[in-house]
Amino acid sequence: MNFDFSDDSKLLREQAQRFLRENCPPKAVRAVLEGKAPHDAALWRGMAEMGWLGAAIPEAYDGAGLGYEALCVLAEELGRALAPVPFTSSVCLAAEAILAAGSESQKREYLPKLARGELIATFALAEGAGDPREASVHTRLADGRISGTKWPVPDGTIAQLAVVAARDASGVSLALVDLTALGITRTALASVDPSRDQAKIDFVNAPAVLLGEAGQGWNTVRRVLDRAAIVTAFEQVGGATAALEMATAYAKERFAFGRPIGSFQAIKHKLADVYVATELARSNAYYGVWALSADAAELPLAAATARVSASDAFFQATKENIQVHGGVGYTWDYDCHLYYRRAKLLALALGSQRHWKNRVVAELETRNAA
Amino acid sequence: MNFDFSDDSKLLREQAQRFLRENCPPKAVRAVLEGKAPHDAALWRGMAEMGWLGAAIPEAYDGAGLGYEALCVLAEELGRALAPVPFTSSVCLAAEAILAAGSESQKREYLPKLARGELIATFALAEGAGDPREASVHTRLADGRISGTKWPVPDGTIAQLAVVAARDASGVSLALVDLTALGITRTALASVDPSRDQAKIDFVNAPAVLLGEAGQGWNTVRRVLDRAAIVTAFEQVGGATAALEMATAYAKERFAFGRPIGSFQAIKHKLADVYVATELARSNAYYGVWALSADAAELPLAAATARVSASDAFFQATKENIQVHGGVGYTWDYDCHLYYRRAKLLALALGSQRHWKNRVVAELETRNAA
Amino acid sequence: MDFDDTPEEAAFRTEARAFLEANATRKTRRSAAHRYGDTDAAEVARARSWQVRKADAGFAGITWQKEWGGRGGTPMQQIIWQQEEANYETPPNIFLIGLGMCIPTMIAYAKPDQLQRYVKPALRGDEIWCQLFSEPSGGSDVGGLRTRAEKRGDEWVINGQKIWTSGAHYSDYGLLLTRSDPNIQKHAGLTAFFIDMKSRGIEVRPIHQMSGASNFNEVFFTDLRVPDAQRLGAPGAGWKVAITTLMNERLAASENRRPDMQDLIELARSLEIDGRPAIADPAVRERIAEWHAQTAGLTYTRFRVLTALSRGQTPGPENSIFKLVNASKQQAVASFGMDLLGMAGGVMDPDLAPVQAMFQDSLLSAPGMRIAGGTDEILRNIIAERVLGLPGDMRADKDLPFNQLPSGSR
Amino acid sequence: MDFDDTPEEAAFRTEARAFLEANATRKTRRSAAHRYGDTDAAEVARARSWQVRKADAGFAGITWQKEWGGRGGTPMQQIIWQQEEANYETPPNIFLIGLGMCIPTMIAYAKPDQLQRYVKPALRGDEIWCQLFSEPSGGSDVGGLRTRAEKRGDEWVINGQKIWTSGAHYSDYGLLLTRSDPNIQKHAGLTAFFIDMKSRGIEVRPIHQMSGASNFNEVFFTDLRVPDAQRLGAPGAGWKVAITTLMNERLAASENRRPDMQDLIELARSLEIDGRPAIADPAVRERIAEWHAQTAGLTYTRFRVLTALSRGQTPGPENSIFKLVNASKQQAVASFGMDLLGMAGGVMDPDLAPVQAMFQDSLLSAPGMRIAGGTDEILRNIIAERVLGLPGDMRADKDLPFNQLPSGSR
Repeated sequence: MNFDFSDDSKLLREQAQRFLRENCPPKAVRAVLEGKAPHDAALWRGMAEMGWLGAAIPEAYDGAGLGYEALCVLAEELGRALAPVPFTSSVCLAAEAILAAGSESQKREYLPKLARGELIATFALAEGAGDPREASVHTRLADGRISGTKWPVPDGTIAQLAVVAARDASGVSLALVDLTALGITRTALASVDPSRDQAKIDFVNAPAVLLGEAGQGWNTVRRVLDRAAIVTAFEQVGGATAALEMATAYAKERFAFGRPIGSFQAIKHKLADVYVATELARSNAYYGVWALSADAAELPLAAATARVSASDAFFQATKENIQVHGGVGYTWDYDCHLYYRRAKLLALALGSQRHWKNRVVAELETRNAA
Repeated sequence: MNFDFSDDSKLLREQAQRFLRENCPPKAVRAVLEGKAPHDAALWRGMAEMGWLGAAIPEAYDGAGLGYEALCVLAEELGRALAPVPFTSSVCLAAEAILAAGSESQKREYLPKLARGELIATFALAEGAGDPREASVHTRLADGRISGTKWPVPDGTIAQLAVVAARDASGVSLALVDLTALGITRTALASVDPSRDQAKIDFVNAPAVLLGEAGQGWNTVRRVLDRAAIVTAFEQVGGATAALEMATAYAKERFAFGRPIGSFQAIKHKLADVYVATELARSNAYYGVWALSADAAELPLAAATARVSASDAFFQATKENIQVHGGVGYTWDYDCHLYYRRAKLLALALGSQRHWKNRVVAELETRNAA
Repeated sequence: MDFDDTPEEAAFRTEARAFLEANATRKTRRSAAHRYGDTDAAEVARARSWQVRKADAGFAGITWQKEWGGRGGTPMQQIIWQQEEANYETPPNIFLIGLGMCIPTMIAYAKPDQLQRYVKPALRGDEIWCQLFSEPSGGSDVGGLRTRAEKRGDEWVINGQKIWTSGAHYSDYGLLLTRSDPNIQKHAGLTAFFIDMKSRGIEVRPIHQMSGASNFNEVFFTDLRVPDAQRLGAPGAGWKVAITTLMNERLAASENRRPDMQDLIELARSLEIDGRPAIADPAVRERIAEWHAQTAGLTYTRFRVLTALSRGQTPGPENSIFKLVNASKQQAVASFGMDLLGMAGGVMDPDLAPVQAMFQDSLLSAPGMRIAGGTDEILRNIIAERVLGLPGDMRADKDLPFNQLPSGSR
Repeated sequence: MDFDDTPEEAAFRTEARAFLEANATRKTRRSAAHRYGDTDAAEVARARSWQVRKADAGFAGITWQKEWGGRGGTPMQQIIWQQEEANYETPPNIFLIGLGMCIPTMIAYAKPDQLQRYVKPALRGDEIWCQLFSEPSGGSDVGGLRTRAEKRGDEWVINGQKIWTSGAHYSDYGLLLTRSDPNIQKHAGLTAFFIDMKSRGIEVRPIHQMSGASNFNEVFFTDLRVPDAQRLGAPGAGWKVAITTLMNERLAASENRRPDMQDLIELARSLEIDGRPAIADPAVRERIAEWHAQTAGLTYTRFRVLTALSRGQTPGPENSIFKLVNASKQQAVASFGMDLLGMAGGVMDPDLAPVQAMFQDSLLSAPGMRIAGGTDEILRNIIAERVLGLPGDMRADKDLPFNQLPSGSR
C-alpha cells in the first residue's frame, strides 16, 4: 500500500506553485472579478505552454499523458490560487466528454487543440434551476440542428466549442456545437463569483454534430460529472487549505486585548474544526484520484464522497476565514471574499450537495445489496 | 400585550419549587432509576394533595380548574426535578383524552379520580417502532373487546386504566381499558431512562369501552398529542435549565491549569449556545401555553414549534453538561446522566423530531396557502 | 399571558395607524426588498422628510420627555409604534444611532445649553449624529483604541483613525472616543467628546464591502481641534461615557431581513427536486422547521423582552441573542436557498434568480452581520460572562500601561 | 497511489492469515457486538491465552527488536497484522496500554536488569501493566496532579489518589506519576516510578460509569512504599518521562465501534417512515451521506498516516483527528438511530430494539468517548497549537509554585 502522491507528482506540484505564485497573484483574480476580462488569457496561455491543459490527454492526441494524479495536483494548486481560467470546463468536462464518447476523428480534431489551449470548450448541461437529471434536458436536437436555452454555462462567453446535452428521438444525446456559429446568442450572467465566467446560451437551429451514440448521452454525462467531481474536489481542497492558511496567519499576527487572537480558544477551535474538515476532504479526494487513475468500480462512490466533503470543507473554511479576520475580512480589498465566492460557486457548479449526498447513499445501497 | 406568567402562576412556581426540593431530591429519582420502584408513589400522593394532578381539570370534575398556565408551570418544575411520576401519562394524555372525547358520565367517573390521584391512567398509542400515524394502528376493537400489542406504553406497568387507540369497523377509535382486567399481560421494558416506566401491553380479547365517537379517534389523538407537546416542552425547558445551571455552577468551581474552567472560551461558548437554545425553546413554549390557554387556531403550529426547540435544547443542554463535567460527568454517581437519559426519552415519547418538524412545515403550508 | 391591547394602547395604535395610513404606503411581499447598500443623498433627504413628519405628529421620540420634543409616552407605546411602522414602506432609519445612542449620552453628560442646542434638531432629523468608537487596531477590543487627544490650552488636538462608522458621510455631529493618556492602564486613559463632522481635519472615506455596498466609513483625524467645552465627562473618564452609549444600544429593531421564512417557503414551493415540489422533500422540510423554530423563538423572546421593557426594565446583555442567532441563520438560509437552485444557484441576475436574487445577495451580506456590532465570539462572551456569570478570560491587558501592551503586526 | 502489497508484504499477510484462520474465528456482522463493559476474570484469561499464542508465533511485538521477544519487523507488517486481526473474533486487547505506552517508557528509562525482568513477560501477556497519571483534581490538566511522593532513605512513600485507570484491577504493574516537590513550578516537581500493583498500600475501586459498565478504576495510595530503584528518570524529571509515555500513545486502533454505517443503513432499510422505507427518505439519506463522508475521510486519513508510518515517520498530533471526529459522530449516529425508531426509540430490550439495542447502548457510552483519552476541547487545542502552530493560551499556572496555584472547590 502506498497512499501518497508519487515523487513525479510532488515535483509537478512545486513547479505549479512557483508558476502560479508568479502568474496568478490575487490581483490577477481581481482583474477578472472586477470585470476587466472574462478570464485571464495570459495565464491560460502560460498553462498551455506548461503542458497542463493536456496533462490527462493521451500523447496520441498531443496531450502530455501524465494521467489523473497530475491533473489533480494541478487542480489543487489552481484552487489554491483561485485561477480565473476555464480549466474545469475545457479540460475536465469537455475534453473528458470527447475522450469518453467521441469518434476517433472527433478526438483527432479537438483534443490536440484543447491540449494546446488553441480551443476553449465547455459543457452545457443546465437549463436553469435544478440538479443534473436526465428528465430535465429539454433542448431539442434533430437533423443536425439544436434549439433551446442553457444556463448557466460555465465559461460560456469565452468558449468556442460546447458539448451540449440535448434530447432527440432516441433520448438524451450529446452534441458538439460551434459557439461562434449562427443561431447562437450568448449572454454573460451576473454571478456570486464573477472571477469565473457564467453565461446563458440560446440556441436557435444552430448547427450541431452528434458526440457518441444517440440516446446514450446521459451515461457520458454521469461519467464526466463523476470524474470532474474528483478533480474539482482537489480544486476545493486547495482553496480550503489556502483559506485556512490565511486565517491561521492572521490569527497569529492580529492582536486584541493585548494578545494574539489565535490564543483565544474561540479562534483556535474554529480553525481546528476547519483543519479537520479539510483533512477529511483531502483524504477522500486522495481516494478519488486513486479510483480515477485505476478507473475503479468504486469511482462513483469515491467521487460523490470526495465532492460532499470538499464542498462542505471549502465553504466552512472560507466563511470562517472571513469571521477570523473580523471587519477587514468583510471588505472588498481583503481577499477573503474571493475564496468565499469561489467556494459557493464550486459547491453548485456540478450540482448541489443534496444531489451528491443522494448519490453517495445510492452507491452505498448498491454495494450493500450486492 | 403581556407575554409573561401571571402573578398567580409565579406563586405556584415558588410553591412547586419548595415542595419538590423537599420531596423530589436526586436520590428519589435514583431510587426509581435503580429499580427500587416503578415510580415515586409518595411524591405522587403529595402532588395529588397539593391539587396538582387536577390543575387543568375543571372544578366540575373535582379539578382545581387553574388552567393550562398552571399546568405548564408545574411541568417545568417537574422537569427541573426529573420527577419520576406518571404526570404526562395520567394528567396530560389520559385526562386530556377523556376531557376531549369522553361522555359526561365517563368524565364524571374518571376525572375526579385522576385529579385526586386515586387512579393512574395512561395513553397506549405506539405499536413498536414508528411515529404517531393513523395507518400504524393495528390493534383491533370489536364488540367491546380489544386485541393487540402496544409498546412502549409510558407508565404502562403502574397505570390502572389506559386510553387505547385501536381500529374498528369505522376506522381508528379510542377505548378505555381497565388494565387490571383479564386478557391483559404487561411486561416492563428496559429503557434509556429507567426513572420513567415503560411497558409492553398485550391485549387478548380484553374488555374495552368506546371513548368518543367511533372512527373519530385519530382527531382526538392529534389534539391530545399537540396539547401534551406543549406541556412537555415546559418539562423539557425545566430540565434544560437545570442542566445548564449544573454545568455553569461546575464551570465556576472546577479549576484546571490554575483557573476556573468556566474562564476558557471553549466552555463559555458551549454554555452560551446552550443558553441560547434554552431561551428560544422557553419563548416558543410561552407561545404554546398562550395558544393552549386560548385554544387558539395557532395551537398545532405552536405545539410543533415548541416541541422541536425544546427537544433539541434539552438534549444539547444535557450532553454538554456531561462534557463540561468531564470524567466525573460520565460516572453513575453524578447526576448528569439522569438529565441526559430523560432528555432523550422525552424527545421520543410523543414522536421523533422528524415527525414534529414535518408537522411544523405542514402547518406553515396551510397558513401560507390561506 | 395575552396579546391584547389595553384600551389606552388600542387608542394609541389607532392614532399611529391613522398617521401611517395618511403618510406612507403599506408594504406588500412584492415591495422591493431593502438592499443593504449605500444610502445616497436622495435617500437621506427622504429620511429627513419622514423624520420631521413623525416629529411633528409626536411619533419621533415617543418615550422622550416633552421638554426634549418627545411625547412623554410609555415603552409600550414605543413598541406599538415600531410594530405599526414596520408594516409601511419608510426610508431607512438613519437616525437610530443618533437618537438611540448619541443623544442619550449627551443628555447624561452635556451641559444644559448644549442640550437646548442639539437635542431637538436631532429628533427632527435636521441634524444627524454618528458614533466614532471602533478603530483598525481593535474591532472587538474597543478599549484598545489609539486615536490621540492632546490638550492644548482650551482645545484638544485629535489625530488618528476611526473605522466602521455608519453614516459618517452624511452626519453633522459625532460622538468621539480618544486616548488622552497612553501611559496608564488602557481603560483609564480615554476621554470622550462630541464633534462637528464638518470641521477641518476630518476626512471621511467610504469602505467598500465585499457585498459591493458601502455602509460604513473610515474617518481620519489630522490635527482636528475640539474645544474643551465639547468634552463629555472628565478627562480620563471616557470609558464610563462609552459604556453609557453602548448600554443605550437599542434592542435591535425587528429588522425583517430578507429572505425570510416566507421567501424560503415560496422558493421551495416554486422549485422541483426529482420532479416533485422541493417543499415536499423531507430534507427541505427539516431545515425549514429548524429555522422556523429559531425565528419563532426570537419573535417570542422579543415579546418577553418587550413585556419587561413595558414594565420599565432596561434591556440587558441577554439581548445579544438576537443578532447572534439571526446572523448565522441568515447565512445558512442564503446558502441553503442557493443549494435548492442546484447548478443555477450561483447566478445573481435578478431576472433569472428567484425572489430578486435575494438569496445570493444575502450570502454576500450575511458574513458582515456576524461581525458588525459585536462578533459572534464577543456576543457569546457577553452571554457567558454577563448572563451566566462565568468568570472573565485571563487578561493580558489588565494591569499594563497602554503603551506597554503587546501588539501584533496586523 | 496504490493499495497493493509488495511481494514481501503479501507473504507476511498470507502468514498472518494462516495463523488467524488456524487459531481464531472469522467475524460476521452477526457476531455479538463488543460491549464496552466490564472485563471479567474469564475475559482476562482468554486475553492472556490469545496473547501468548500471538507471542509464540511472532505476532505480539511485530516491530519490536528480537532481543525483547519481538519479530524485528516493519511498521507495514504491523499495519497488515492489525488489518487482518480485525477480521477475527479476538478477546479485548488488554495489553495495549502496557505494550504501547508503559514498556516503551521502561525501555527508555529503566535499567538493563529491570528490562530483562519485565519486558518479555509483558509481551507474552504474563504480566499486565497500567498507567497511573490522571487525578481527580485535573483530568485534562495532567501536570496538576497532587499524589505526593516523599523520599525516606532508599524508599519513597506515596500518598494520594489516581483516577480513570483502565485495567488497574487486573494489572500486575503500573507506571506512576507523582509530585515530589510542591514548592516549585508544577511541571518541575514531578517524579515517575513503576510499581507493583499487588503491594500493600494500594486499593483499587472500580468506577461505575453512567452506561452501567466499569472500565476504569480509582486507585488509592496509603503509605505505599516504593524502592528508589523503581524510580524512572531523575527526581523532578517526571514530566519528561510522562511525555515519553504519552508520545507513545499508539495511533488509535481502527476500533470499528458499533453501530457503524452498515448498521445504520440496515436499520434505515428495516424501518418505515410514512409507509416508505426510511432509507428512501431524503432527510435520512442526507445524514447517512454526511456520516459516510466523515467515516470514509477517517479511513483514508488512516491510510495516509499508515503510509507515513511505513516510511518510518512517528505519529504526530494530527492523529487527534480520529477520536475527535469519531466520538461526536458516534453520539450523533446513536441519537439519530433512536429517532428513526420514533416513539419506541427509548426501549433498550435487545429483543425489541433493533440490532441488539446497539444504538441505545451507544448513546450511553458515547459521552465517555468524548472525554476519555483527551476531551474534545483538549484535542482541538492540540490541533490548533501543535498542528496549526497557533499560540498557546494564557497560562495561570506558568510561573507559580504548585502549592500557590489557585484551585477551585471541585
